[in-house]
Amino acid sequence: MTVEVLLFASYAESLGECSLSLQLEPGATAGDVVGELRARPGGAGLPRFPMVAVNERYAPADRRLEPGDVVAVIPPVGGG
Amino acid sequence: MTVEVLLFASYAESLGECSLSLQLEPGATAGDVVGELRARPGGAGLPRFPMVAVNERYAPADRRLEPGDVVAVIPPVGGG
Amino acid sequence: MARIVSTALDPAGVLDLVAGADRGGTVLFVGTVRDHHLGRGVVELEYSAYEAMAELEIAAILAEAETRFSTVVEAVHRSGKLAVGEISIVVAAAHAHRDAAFEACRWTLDEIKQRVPIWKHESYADGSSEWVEPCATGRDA
Amino acid sequence: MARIVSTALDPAGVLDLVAGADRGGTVLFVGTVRDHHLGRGVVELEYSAYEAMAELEIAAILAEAETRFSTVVEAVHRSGKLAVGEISIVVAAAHAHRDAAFEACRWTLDEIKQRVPIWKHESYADGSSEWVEPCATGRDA
Repeated sequence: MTVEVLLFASYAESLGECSLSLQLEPGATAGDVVGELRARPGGAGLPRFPMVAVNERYAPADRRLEPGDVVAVIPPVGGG
Repeated sequence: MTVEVLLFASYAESLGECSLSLQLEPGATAGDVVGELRARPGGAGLPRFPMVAVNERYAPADRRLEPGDVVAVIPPVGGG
Repeated sequence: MARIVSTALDPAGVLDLVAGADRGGTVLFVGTVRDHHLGRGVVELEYSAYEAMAELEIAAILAEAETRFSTVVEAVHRSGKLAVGEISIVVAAAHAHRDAAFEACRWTLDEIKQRVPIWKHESYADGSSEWVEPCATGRDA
Repeated sequence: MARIVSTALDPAGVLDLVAGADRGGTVLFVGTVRDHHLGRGVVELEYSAYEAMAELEIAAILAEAETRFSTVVEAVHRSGKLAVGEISIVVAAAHAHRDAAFEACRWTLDEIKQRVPIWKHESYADGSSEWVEPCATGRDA
């Protein structure tokens, strides 16, 4: 299945992209997306368990994904 | 000696005056002013030890007065 | 600057007074006339102040707040007649960090309520009116 | 109403949003861009947001604050480039009593800082720049 991945701030800078599509096995989790990203060039700096959002809401790393889900990997936020 | 007395809010209403002059013995205190006021018509409602200010600053009841001092008797305040 | 004023208060103007490039957090308290008090409908309110002393007390409280919290603090209080919804008091505190700004604003507000010689006369929907004396602060109470 | 906005924030406008005749105390927090951060001179700052999610998170925080404190609460956050002194965030909480207004404003501000996906990129006087990530919130940190 295909999921959309969004990257922000320092994570987008490290990986050199703001968004990308990933092909995953059925049953893959949000954590698997992070694993894929960490294996890419520039991805080693990502924490193993960063904050993740699925379809615009925070989700745990074991959240099972559906085709078309939007997975955002969220660096430490700094609003205010 | 003569001192000026200021009354406010419910105390002014009780005593029917906002300001008055009092003749006091030399050595009289802020507390003596309160005693004089309590002896007047309408003065019985004043507490025995209300908040008092002398020359625009809070002062204790035993504060000795000088001629010309301005003594204000301060009801519970309610700003804000 | 007069801090007891008989004209409408402007919160944005008070914010400007405490602004500064080294102060990233400003906490503002705005008090407005409520339409009820202890279950009674309020239609009008009049603040009466011992003005000369009230100015001195507010200035002393602001100076103490600035020392205590290392903040810049400002406050103004309305006098005279106010309708429901009108602003009675504005307190602003600015600091590099939000904790100190919150604490300084709160402390200043509480001190003003406790120490500044201002009295509130409320007129109620049932036609009655009275001086609001929150609790007896006379020392024999 | 959009709460992540790219134009100048207006504190007085946010105050108006929470005003009400039964709410006598309003606490407003105004955050502005400071000229320094951890000892370095800041010349410019850029807020970048995951906007769709940030809107949802702020709305959820405001709803929770209203339930928790029985207050009316509003918040807006700036996005894009800001100069020193410009307003980055405004939070307002109104309640009949000042205690609840202070608590609700403070709680809402803290939640926004912790949960809303907004990132700050600072440019310094020495020509360098970086993403400000206050502390590692990754779960293996």
